[in-house]
Amino acid sequence: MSEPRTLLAIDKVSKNFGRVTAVDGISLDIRENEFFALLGPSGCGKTTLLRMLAGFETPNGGRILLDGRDIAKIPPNKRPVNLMFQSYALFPHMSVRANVSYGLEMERLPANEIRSRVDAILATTELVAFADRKPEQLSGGQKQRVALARALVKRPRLLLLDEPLGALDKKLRGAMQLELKRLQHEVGITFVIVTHDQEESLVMADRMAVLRDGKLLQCDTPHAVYERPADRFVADFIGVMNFVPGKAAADGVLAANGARISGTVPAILSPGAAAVASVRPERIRLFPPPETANRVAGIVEALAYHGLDLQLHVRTALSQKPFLVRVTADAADRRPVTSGDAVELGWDAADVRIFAD
Amino acid sequence: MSEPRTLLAIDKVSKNFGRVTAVDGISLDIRENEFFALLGPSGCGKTTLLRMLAGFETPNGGRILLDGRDIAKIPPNKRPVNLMFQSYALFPHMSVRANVSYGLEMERLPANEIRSRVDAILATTELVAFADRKPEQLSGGQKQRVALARALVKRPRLLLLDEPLGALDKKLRGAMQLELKRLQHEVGITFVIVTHDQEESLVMADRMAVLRDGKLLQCDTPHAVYERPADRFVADFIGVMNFVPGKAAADGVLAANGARISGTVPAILSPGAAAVASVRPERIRLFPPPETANRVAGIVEALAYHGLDLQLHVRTALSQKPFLVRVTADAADRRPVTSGDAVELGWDAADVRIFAD
Amino acid sequence: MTSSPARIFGLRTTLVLVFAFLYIPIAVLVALSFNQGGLPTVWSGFSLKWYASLAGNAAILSAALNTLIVALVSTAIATLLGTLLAIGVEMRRQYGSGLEALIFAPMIIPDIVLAVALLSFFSMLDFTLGLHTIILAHVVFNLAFVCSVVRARLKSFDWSIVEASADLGASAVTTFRRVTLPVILPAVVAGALLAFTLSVDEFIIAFFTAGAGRASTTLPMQIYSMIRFGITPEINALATIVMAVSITALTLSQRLNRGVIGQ
Amino acid sequence: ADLVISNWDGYMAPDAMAAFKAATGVSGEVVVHATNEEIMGKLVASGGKGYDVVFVSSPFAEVLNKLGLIETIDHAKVPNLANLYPEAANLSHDVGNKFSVPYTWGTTGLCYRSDLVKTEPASWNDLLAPSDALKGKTTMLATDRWLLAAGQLAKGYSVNETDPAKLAEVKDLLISAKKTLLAYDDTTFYSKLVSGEALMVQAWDGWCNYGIAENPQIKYTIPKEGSDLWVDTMVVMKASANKDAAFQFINFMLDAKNHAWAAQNIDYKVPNKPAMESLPADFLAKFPNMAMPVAELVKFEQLRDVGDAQRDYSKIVSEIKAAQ
Amino acid sequence: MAPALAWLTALMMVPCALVLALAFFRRGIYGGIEYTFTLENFGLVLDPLYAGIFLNSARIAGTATLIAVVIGYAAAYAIAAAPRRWQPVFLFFAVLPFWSNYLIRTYAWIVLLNREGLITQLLRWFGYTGEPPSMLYTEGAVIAGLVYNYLPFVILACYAPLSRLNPELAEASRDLGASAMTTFRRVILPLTVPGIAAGAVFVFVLSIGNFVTPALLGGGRFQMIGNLVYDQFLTANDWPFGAALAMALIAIMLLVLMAQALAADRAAGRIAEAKADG
Ligand SMILES: Nc1ncnc2c1ncn2[C@@H]1O[C@H](COP(=O)(O)OP(=O)(O)OP(=O)(O)O)[C@@H](O)[C@H]1O
Ligand SMILES: Nc1ncnc2c1ncn2[C@@H]1O[C@H](COP(=O)(O)OP(=O)(O)OP(=O)(O)O)[C@@H](O)[C@H]1O
Ligand SMILES: NCCCCNCCCN
Ligand SMILES: [Mg+2]
Ligand SMILES: [Mg+2]
Repeated sequence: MSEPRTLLAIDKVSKNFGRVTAVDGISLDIRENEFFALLGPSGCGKTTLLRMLAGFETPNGGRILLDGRDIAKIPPNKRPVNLMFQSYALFPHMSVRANVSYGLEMERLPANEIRSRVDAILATTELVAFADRKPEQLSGGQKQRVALARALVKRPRLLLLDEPLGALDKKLRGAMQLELKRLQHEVGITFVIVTHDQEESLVMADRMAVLRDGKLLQCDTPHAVYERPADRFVADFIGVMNFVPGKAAADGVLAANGARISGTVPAILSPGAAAVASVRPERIRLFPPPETANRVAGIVEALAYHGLDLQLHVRTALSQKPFLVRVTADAADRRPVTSGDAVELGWDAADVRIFAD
Repeated sequence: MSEPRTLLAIDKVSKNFGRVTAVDGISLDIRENEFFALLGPSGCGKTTLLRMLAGFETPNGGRILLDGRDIAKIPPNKRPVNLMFQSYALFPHMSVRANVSYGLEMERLPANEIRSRVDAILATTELVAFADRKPEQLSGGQKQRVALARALVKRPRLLLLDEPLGALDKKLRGAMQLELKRLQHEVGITFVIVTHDQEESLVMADRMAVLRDGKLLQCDTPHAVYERPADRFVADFIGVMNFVPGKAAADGVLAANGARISGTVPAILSPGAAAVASVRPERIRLFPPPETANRVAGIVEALAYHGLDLQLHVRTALSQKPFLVRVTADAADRRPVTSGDAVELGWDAADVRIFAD
Repeated sequence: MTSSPARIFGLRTTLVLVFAFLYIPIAVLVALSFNQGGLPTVWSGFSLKWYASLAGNAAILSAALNTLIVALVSTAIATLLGTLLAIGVEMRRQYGSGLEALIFAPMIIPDIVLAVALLSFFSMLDFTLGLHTIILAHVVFNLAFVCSVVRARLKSFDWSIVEASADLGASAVTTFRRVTLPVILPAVVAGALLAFTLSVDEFIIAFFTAGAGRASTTLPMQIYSMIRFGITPEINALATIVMAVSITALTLSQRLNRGVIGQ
Repeated sequence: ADLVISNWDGYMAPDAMAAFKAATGVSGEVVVHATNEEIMGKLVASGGKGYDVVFVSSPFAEVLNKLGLIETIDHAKVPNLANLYPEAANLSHDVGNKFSVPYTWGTTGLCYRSDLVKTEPASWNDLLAPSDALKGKTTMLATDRWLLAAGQLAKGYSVNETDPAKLAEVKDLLISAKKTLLAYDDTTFYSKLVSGEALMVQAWDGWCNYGIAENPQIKYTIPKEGSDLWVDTMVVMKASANKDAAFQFINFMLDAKNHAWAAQNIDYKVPNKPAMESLPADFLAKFPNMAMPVAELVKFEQLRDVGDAQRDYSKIVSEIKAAQ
Repeated sequence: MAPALAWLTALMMVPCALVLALAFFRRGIYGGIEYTFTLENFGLVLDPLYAGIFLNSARIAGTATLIAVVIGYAAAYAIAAAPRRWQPVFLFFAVLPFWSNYLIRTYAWIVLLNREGLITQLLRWFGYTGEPPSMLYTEGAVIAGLVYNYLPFVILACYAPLSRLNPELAEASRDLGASAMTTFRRVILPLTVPGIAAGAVFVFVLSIGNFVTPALLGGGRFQMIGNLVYDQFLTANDWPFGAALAMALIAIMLLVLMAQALAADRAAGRIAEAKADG
């Protein structure tokens, strides 16, 4: 595989609305033909960032380079970039078909090519039956699909999707995800997608960025972000995590309430500083083997089957919140526990990360 | 537990927009103080149904009874029902606080009660910092929370939520789900919620209804719907399902491509009719014990770890699409398989349901 | 959307040119108020005498006051009724063409027909004429104009906020007052300005529906009656004062109440 | 109730009502109308309720009378009728002042800039077919009857002609005249003369005087084919509730001093012998047409209601206005 | 809604029906009404003369409408793009000149345009010596006067829908590759058609009924159809014919307006876009 080329370089970009700083000095590279997911809590600046890439907001600082060229001066309609708006922004006076073909008409493509491309995308998005309706006659999910179709049909070099599938049911969403991946590979579109569906981003994205309060916290592959979150916030935000509060002790050790938890320390912590150790529920074993680095005794408070897994709430002396533990049903079968049982939990040092609190 | 009382009886209600039938003779009871989820593919009539309950659409047929009384004549502002709109419908000229307090002002509550209730719900929905902003100054998820807060703060008897959490990230969504459950139990609100998030409905709802093309397909507890779907569509729509096409044979048996699959037949099938047998991925065992009722040989096409589980695609002679099989990692550990391996799959007759195709 | 400098320049130029077009004749009108001679179109030297004679012209001043009363009251009524009508019509939308015609008619019925019709009608009913009958008549056409402007706005109105208001327990009146009206206020204000402007300048209908007496003589009636024997720059002086007063009032209200209608 | 008088604005002495009140103890108010047509329409539509005395031109008085809207003049209550010239009591539209009392009268002729027009105009044709120097610098009255009158007089026809063939000739003449015309104007023609925009206009004599007052080079002449005799009158409404006071008012206006004072204020001739004879010399010198002998004046034909021919008249005017 | 309709019915429908019904009677010899049923008035209406006047005045009013709509829309657009706080101020200044009197405003135009007027003086001041341009008493002057007097109404009407146009729609259009011009033509313009239509109706109906401007700026050489009706009622005292003309006029205009309203409605759809208000 050749060295990935940078399509879009976001260089210390900031944006504020009056006193509100929506995007705060973000630097980020989007590579050619990748599927890039933007994640972060509501209001963290995702939409604002996409709007700057598309050309609808002027950054207060920083540069955006496309193919190495600063695009500050390029108006939105000249950028090889398309944005699907979070609020859809469908043209209310145009039919579904007219909405979708609009972008192709702007490229002055021949009528029959427009027709066939529009027909194809309407079929993909299951909108054929609604082609002649006006947006006001559509349901929420149908509108979202029109917005998606309108953006996809253009096949731009860079497609920015702001929560494209949020209003769709699981089946349709799955089909649309496949379609997006197909477009990525067959047509060679680069995607930047905002999604609140973590599974979606973990499954689909080649890389992802986590934002908070307008700042970039981490940018890496989904696997890396999940397994090696950069800080406490990311650890908490992506997936489910148990935290043990304490103080930073010697290198790689957290002094918790009467216990010492060893793990990896991604960022330097001065000894004595407030810190937390984190471990994923599925990394915790019930009745761990004796060689396990970290262990603690606890009482099962509640348990529930989630599909194949058994999920336990185990109260320990280490934290106020009970530990969340996910064990496979098979493991549970081997040594059944029920509510009120005393158990022992354990996890490896390799599965622990210690962050500033 | 006393016999649940019916709060709202929906009786053969239909609605069409011109030639489009959005809701088609739905009958449904919503019980006092339950958490009821409406599911169905995009455009199936969920929003339309809620809008009729709230009083914004007049049914073309059927009745809606609240506490046994027909509410056709009661205008929306007199119904003890609130709707959170899928499109939010925030008042653009009012601040967040004004939007949220509006409904309480309509009840002519004392100013200090309004203030404290609004403050509380703003805190819950993490909107305190935005109280003085106008909707246009909010992000998508912030708007959705304002809409939610505005509906929740009224504490009506019946609260209709049309995709209330779709634009929120997982953390916030979890917190909001807890809040909704708390309101259900502490304040005694009855909820009808539209959601595309299956996990959300499976976890939160006391009962759920699945709609399709304006018709009610099934209404039952989440567990029952998952385990005993009423028809092929529901089986496919909720969760993941493997289907084996064939013909209905003797009672409880499907004649598939060279195999006979036995299972439960929820609706009468005339022998020879096209039918499918369905089985969930997690009910399929690799290398099943010999007494297993249904079994088939196949080749592993792909496999992927999903958290604790291993997900396999296994091609068999029974269906065109490969079987999806989810086994626990532990099970897999015990007898590892890799792509290209020949395997045997098996499942119990109790886990199979046979539907008309 | 971000505004390019070119776009801003274009917008500003447009405003400057349009306002120049609107105000050049007004500059002439104001200049003529200081005209020595009495001819309406010939300049013959500077003088303040028309302001002095205006101050002593009770007829013109009382006509001006009557005009203001008619315009204000008819605008208020027409704005209210016209706005409600627009909302009613746009909410239903499946109105018949009869209703549509009824709403368009006041705009296209020739003034003289409406004037003669109303006067005949009032006399038939033995209705006493006066300022109130002018107001009744002005509301007829003003209502149609206001309704048109507000309807133009309502075509792009998001009705779901009206539903949301009802859903939150607001009565129709409260919804109108607290939700619909504030949101369409710019259009309502535009409609009211239009109605006021029409009413201030309306002659024929006012003339026919006015009572016989000074008490219901409006300024256009007064001014048109001067045609035959010379419209003097007193009227220009009056117009100048009206504009000066309006601008002062606007400036003050802007100071007091920064941009109420602009939210 | 107070007496209500409707008049054109400025068509009386400004102090007339105050003087009337002082003289008689009756108070009244003057309301204004813009044109004969409008006040007519209003009186017809409302039956004239609310008005006591109305000032209208004679053909309109004639129609109001025929429609039964105005009261017979009670000569006993208007002794000053005696001040009228005998000719003014014998006007064709109302012989014997049965329903109308003449207030002003005069002619319609040519008003021109003597300093800029080479030869003094002598004929209506000088207006209708002007010399090259005057082309595009003439105006005609826009009011239908007076507009047609110019053509009728030029052709030597009656100003009340109803013969369709003759009217057609008049129409053609006027359509051809339209090409050389600056404008039809019955409101600002005199200021056009003052500014020099127009050099010769069809004008009512009194209104020409307004121009003369601004520029003495402006002169008035009656073409050789003649003029009409226009008369503005006072009538009493049948619906009036104050008829006695109304007659009293008319009587007051006809008082020689008052009528003379009116003439000096409005620059129009009044049909009041003692009043005219009392006008100061400088006033007469300034406005030569004021001195026109009555005998000459009354030779001219008055505009009369033409009955059903009115339809033809108004159609002709429409055709002229529509002609390119 | 009901009070407005009641108002219109009582004070417009009923009285106007009474007067318009006169079209079916005969003019009395002295201008009164002779109550014998006849259709002759409608026969007269069909005279090509009146059709010609109608067409000509419709052409003049139409031209004025077109110009006023172009200028007024541009002005409304610029006002709607100005900071929110300034918008009411601009609107106010757009109508303020029209709180003076129509007649004296028209005189002001005469002062500017007449052969010896300000514009000529200005030209001379710049050294122009030729014949002064003939600007007054032309169709152009009439149109200019109509545009001038009714421009504010277009501005007000167009401002109404422009004031809260959802900016994201224009953004979406730009995003899809449309130039500013195309965005305007295909998105902004269609969405503001209701305002344009309302403004156009205002200018057209007010122009076609206007008589001061054709009389003063047109030198009486042009006649609007409204004026013809006026003349029948007042000058000719021919109410039946006036009523017949009025009915014809009203019918034609209603047809045009309702067709236009329908078209505009179809063009704009119902723009229930949440963001337009949010
Ligand atoms: N005004 C309308 N005119 C015509 N059809 C309409 C109208 N409103 C809704 N529909 C149609 O009615 C059906 C039901 O719409 P509804 O909004 O109830 O769907 P929904 O279940 O809420 O879907 P979603 O999950 O996408 O929001 C859809 O097919 C929709 O296209
Ligand atoms: N016009 C504005 N004026 C003031 N603040 C604004 C404006 N637009 C956005 N913001 C603020 O900027 C921040 C970033 O907004 P943005 O829309 O980018 O968030 P987001 O990450 O897309 O959130 P969401 O997931 O909820 O859509 C938010 O706090 C928002 O309130
Ligand atoms: N058709 C009735 C319209 C009335 C408006 N007249 C206003 C005249 C303003 N000069
Ligand atoms: Mg967003
Ligand atoms: Mg919906």
